[in-house]
Amino acid sequence: MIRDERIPADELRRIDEEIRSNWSTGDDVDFEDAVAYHESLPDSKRFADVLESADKPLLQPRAGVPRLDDQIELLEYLHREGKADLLPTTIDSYTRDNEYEKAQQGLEKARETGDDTLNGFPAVNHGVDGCRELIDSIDAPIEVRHGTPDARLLAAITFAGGFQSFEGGPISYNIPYTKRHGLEETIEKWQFVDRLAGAYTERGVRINREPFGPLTGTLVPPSIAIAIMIVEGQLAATQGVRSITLGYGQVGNVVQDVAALNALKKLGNEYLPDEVVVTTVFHEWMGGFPPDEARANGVIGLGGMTAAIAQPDKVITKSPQEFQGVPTKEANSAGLRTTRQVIDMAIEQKIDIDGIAEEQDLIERETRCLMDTIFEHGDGDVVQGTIEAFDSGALDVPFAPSDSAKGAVLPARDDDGRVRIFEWADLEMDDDIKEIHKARLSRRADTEGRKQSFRMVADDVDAISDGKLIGRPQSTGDV
Amino acid sequence: MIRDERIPADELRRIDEEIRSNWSTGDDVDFEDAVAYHESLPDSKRFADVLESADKPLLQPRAGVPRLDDQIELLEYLHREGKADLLPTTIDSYTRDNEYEKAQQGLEKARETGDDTLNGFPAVNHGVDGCRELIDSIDAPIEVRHGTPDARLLAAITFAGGFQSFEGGPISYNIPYTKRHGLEETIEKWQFVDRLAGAYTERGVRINREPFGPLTGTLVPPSIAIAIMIVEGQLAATQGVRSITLGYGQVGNVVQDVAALNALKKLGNEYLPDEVVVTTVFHEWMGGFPPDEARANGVIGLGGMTAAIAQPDKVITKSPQEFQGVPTKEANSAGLRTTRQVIDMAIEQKIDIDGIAEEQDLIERETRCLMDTIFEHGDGDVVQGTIEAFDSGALDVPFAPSDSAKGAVLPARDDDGRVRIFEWADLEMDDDIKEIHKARLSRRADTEGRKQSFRMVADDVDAISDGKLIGRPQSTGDV
Amino acid sequence: MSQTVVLGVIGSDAHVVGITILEQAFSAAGFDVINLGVQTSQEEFAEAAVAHDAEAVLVSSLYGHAEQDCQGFHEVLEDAGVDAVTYIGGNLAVGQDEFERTRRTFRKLGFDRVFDSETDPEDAIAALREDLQIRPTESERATISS
Amino acid sequence: MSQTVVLGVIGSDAHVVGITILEQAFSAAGFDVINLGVQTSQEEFAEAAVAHDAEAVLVSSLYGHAEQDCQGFHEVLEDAGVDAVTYIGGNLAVGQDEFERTRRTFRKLGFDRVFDSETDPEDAIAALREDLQIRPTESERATISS
Ligand code: B12
Ligand code: B12
Repeated sequence: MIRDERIPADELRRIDEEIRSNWSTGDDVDFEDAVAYHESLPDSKRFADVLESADKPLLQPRAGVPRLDDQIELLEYLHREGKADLLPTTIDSYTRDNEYEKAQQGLEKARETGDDTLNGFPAVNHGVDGCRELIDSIDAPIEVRHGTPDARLLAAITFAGGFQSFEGGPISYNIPYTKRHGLEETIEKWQFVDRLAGAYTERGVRINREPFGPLTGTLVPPSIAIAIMIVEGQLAATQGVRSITLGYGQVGNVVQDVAALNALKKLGNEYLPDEVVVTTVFHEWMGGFPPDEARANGVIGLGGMTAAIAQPDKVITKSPQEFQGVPTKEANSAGLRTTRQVIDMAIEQKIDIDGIAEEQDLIERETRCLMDTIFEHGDGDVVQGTIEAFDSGALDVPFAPSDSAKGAVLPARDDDGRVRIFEWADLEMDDDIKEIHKARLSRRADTEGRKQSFRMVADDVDAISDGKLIGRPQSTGDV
Repeated sequence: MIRDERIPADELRRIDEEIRSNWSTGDDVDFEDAVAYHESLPDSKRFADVLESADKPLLQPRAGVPRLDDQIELLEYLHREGKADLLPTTIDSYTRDNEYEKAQQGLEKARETGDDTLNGFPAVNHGVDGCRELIDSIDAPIEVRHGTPDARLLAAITFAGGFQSFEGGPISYNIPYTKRHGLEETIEKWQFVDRLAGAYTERGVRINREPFGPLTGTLVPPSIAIAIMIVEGQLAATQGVRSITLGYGQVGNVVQDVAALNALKKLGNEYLPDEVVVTTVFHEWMGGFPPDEARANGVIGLGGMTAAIAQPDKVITKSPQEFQGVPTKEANSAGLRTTRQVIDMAIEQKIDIDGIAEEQDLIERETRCLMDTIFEHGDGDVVQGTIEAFDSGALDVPFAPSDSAKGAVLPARDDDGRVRIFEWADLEMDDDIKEIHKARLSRRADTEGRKQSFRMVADDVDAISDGKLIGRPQSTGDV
Repeated sequence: MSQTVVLGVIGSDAHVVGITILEQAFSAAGFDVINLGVQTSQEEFAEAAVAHDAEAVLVSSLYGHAEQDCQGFHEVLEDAGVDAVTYIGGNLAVGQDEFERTRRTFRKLGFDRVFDSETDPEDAIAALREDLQIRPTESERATISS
Repeated sequence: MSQTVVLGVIGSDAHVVGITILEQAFSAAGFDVINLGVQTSQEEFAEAAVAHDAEAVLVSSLYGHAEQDCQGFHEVLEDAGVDAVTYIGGNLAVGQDEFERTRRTFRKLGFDRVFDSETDPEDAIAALREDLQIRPTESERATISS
């Protein structure tokens, strides 16, 4: 039975060898050589150090294209023109499915025709040397961003290739990203990823790990996201990771977002072992964007403003083309610069909003309920607890496509635009907290003169792309 | 000696005839016919009613091109694509100088070559019929926006032409806009404009008047702007105006901006007679913009956010091309939609920021000092008081190009980014208030480890276009 | 008579929110919706269409791999004996593509209608109602094809 | 030896902030600055240049009418006997114009250098230092032109 225990060294080696045989480039991985390569990198490329020592929120976009030279050009552009502080390399979907053969075809097609049919950078296919060429070319830290349930080979190759930060986790890259992977399976696979990061860490190469906070990106109640962040942080810490960046996706209500980021930081530090350096990342609105670049800039502006107030360590920016498709490099840079301008104009201002402490308190209480139920479900073991809690529905994520989560919990905004839980299903929560949510939602229902229903949820899903925060019924609007 | 007294009816008629002879189109003005025309307009074109009955901030861009058909097309576009609630017609600079002959040449050149060398719509040259064609074509209220010291003929023609809102005032369209016009002269001329608006008002056609709040647009301390707004409101009220929109230009510090808008509304209602309906307009940042559309969108985003919190009745939007030149209609619409998105996402949220009441209190006290000195300078007459107070420097505007103001007062931001007064010159102010400013500015100087100097002012002037709010010395920034 | 539509997200795409909304909208409009969820293979679409005698197969794709994922889809349907209206919708191309080009691509692949991600569910419902009405009945079709 | 520059905003343009900054920067750089302020006519520039024997005339324009305002400016200067370096800077065209086109327009009107509104005052100062050094002295010029 899988538990929250560190993978023994010999087991680490065994799995390592096994997974490296999954694709030809796996052969090129050599741990000692990799450590030496990391040691040769200048300070400006050491992800954890750069992030942890920053004195204002660092900005990072998303970006990945199939060909190496294009990826270099893209990252150079985002660094130079977008003034990105941290850079990403987003991996294509075939690699995420471990379909390296299909990724290879896509890559070759891209090389021959110049047509990009892959939606990201197939790092496994590029191999250790390809990755290092990328790392060598860019004078900034670069993170691997993906969405891969079984990211073991990807981790082995990209760590050896010089990447010092790796997004994802067994829950956050399972529940929102895939239908059929069991949680037990992804936890096992991510224990390896974390253990490998831990092995580098032991050798002084601190690989930063970043659980994916936004989950399904769609009206995720803060406490659910925070609980999952803490669990993934704990799992990573057990395997020896010492630099962990906990994530959170903007819901759009400033008070709730600031409260959530505060709670994330506080609870992260509280639940994770002292030897872990905890940082936070704020994702600009991860749900549906307006089909209009000008309006999208408004959404980005609100994100920047929230970041200026909450001051997370890092912000993942969106581009004004988010709705449409993968953004051009110009649009991606524009999203960075718009965010930078808002943050830099607002960050020196003292902006203390009423009610943040109260909301933070609520979020913390909710998160503790969820953490308690996880520990109880696992008799003190967080791995078993997570599996059992998802199984029973005591832990759940709204809009989860995965068979491993009930996906039965439904969120809706209250009259102030804060995300509350409308349908609890089996989610574990103290009754008095449920009452608070209920009261808030019924106030909204009163305002709108309609019953709480899935229609309200659907309206909220569309609201931001329709230009509002709260999905009010069309009929009441008289403008 | 000119005083704050209503122009008698016969005098109104005399001046009206006189100024209408200044250009051929003046002949076509007929007051009775104009009143009938206004009465024929649908509710959707009644500026004061639309503005005063709105339940959220209405958006208005700036826009003016020389040719009538182009102006119609432009306004239709801004209404349709930008979703502007209120429309503008910005007048060209020759008209502002009463150089109707030059404006005529520019208009003819535009008609012949299609090349727009005029920077606005020469409404006097278009005459009553041209204006009415514009009013007839657009299904929204339209305001005349200009910057004309002597706007008498412009008012006569545009009022008769169906416009129901007219920006400007004797101080706000003198001090920031022109070097050589005496204040006594512009007050006299604007008394006519207001009296004419009052004459329409008496007949049930409420012409909305909007003093230009941002003044020089560059770090204007709120109390100076508010005092001038109140004075212009009083002058307009005396002449019979009953719908007055007091303006304020964003300084970029959210607390100060919200406090200032609150103070503007409160003091406006307090100082102006009860029969006047007072509304407020917030101008998005009126100083130098970043030379980059993406960053400009950040500035606009902060403006929208401030508007969502302060909830003025109207917002004048900027476009991402503000730095460069007169914006394309697409960019102008984009500025509107970005602002709309931010406002609509944030306006239903309860965002109460600490310290607003305190800052508002300071602004109110400062404004009262200035109002008191104006009344004292004029022995109770606001016209004489204004002239004398500007003359003595007791009332002053930073960066004023006019010979009628000392332009000796200098602003600088404090450590929180709020605009304070660095050089008081002869500005009248209670000593304890001066002490507050001094303390705030010296805290900033300490932070920066430099002396207060004009260099600080210059750095602040450039700060927003350089991507920050506060003009910190380059050397301290280590990023 | 209530008509059956099969709905799912094709390939390894996991964007579920869109089909959740579509499921609700088509159900509310009176259709029987068989929601296969995300990451549905071509074969699963075909099997479900056969099993439920579906009038329409609604394919969703958001992540940018729709073109590859749909290669040969209509042959698979045909081989399984599925003769249903086929729609595809969502975000169908990688990057900032012009939609008309995209539409042509997917029409060529065999889809009866192609929708972009700005599509209001009501529009798709209206289109389907129209398409299902103008389609010949089973027996008519037998006559024509014989 | 401190050199004199005449500075002003031409036409009916009232944008004063830019020249306020420029005045300060040129003074700090050691020039004697005669700031004529906003809304300065061609004749006022010429008179001031003569009166102060200026080495350079710096014209600013922000509001978009620069081209009309500068027609014949160099003839006016010449008629007054002014022989100074002439610069123009600011926002020189109405609308979203391409700067190179603008530069050509104003070079043709006779300006020695044309600056856009992104110009850092330091750049203008550096340019002026360069231009004033390479300029022949009064007597040399007399020799050349005779
Ligand atoms: C939320 C989201 C996510 C969430 C999804 C959670 C989940 N499991 O559902 C997360 C964060 C996990 C995610 C992951 C990824 N995403 Co995503 N995501 C989005 C986002 C922001 C919103 C999608 C959404 O929920 N919209 C709301 C719903 C209601 O609208 P909708 O999905 O468009 O569906 C409506 C219409 O399209 C239409 N419709 C849809 N299908 C059909 C079918 C028919 C027949 C009809 C008639 C109509 C129709 O009707 C629906 C209801 O109104 C979009 C961008 C956007 N639109 O703003 C990107 C976006 C779709 N994602 C994108 C990408 C690239 C990815 C990733 C590959 C990237 C990554 N770095 O991880 C992964 C893919 C993972 C995978 N295996 O699928 C790209 C796709 C690019 C492209 N097509 O060119 C987008 C456009 C973002 C971008 N600009 O880059 N994403
Ligand atoms: C503040 C401002 C105003 C204030 C001016 C107050 C005052 N009296 O100074 C107010 C609100 C009154 C105003 C009015 C108008 N304005 Co105005 N204004 C601006 C704004 C926002 C900032 C200008 C500024 O102060 N910048 C800060 C200073 C430090 O920078 P600067 O002026 O650019 O100067 C620097 C450089 O350009 C350069 N430079 C300037 N001159 C020279 C000369 C030389 C030789 C050199 C080397 C360098 C140089 O160095 C300077 C110092 O760094 C600009 C847009 C922008 N830039 O963001 C519009 C802008 C200049 N205004 C514009 C317009 C159209 C007007 C009006 C006609 C519009 C109206 N509806 O009222 C009126 C004109 C009134 C008049 N008679 O002049 C347009 C000009 C359009 C064009 N050229 O195509 C602009 C670009 C806005 C826009 N996008 O539409 N404005």
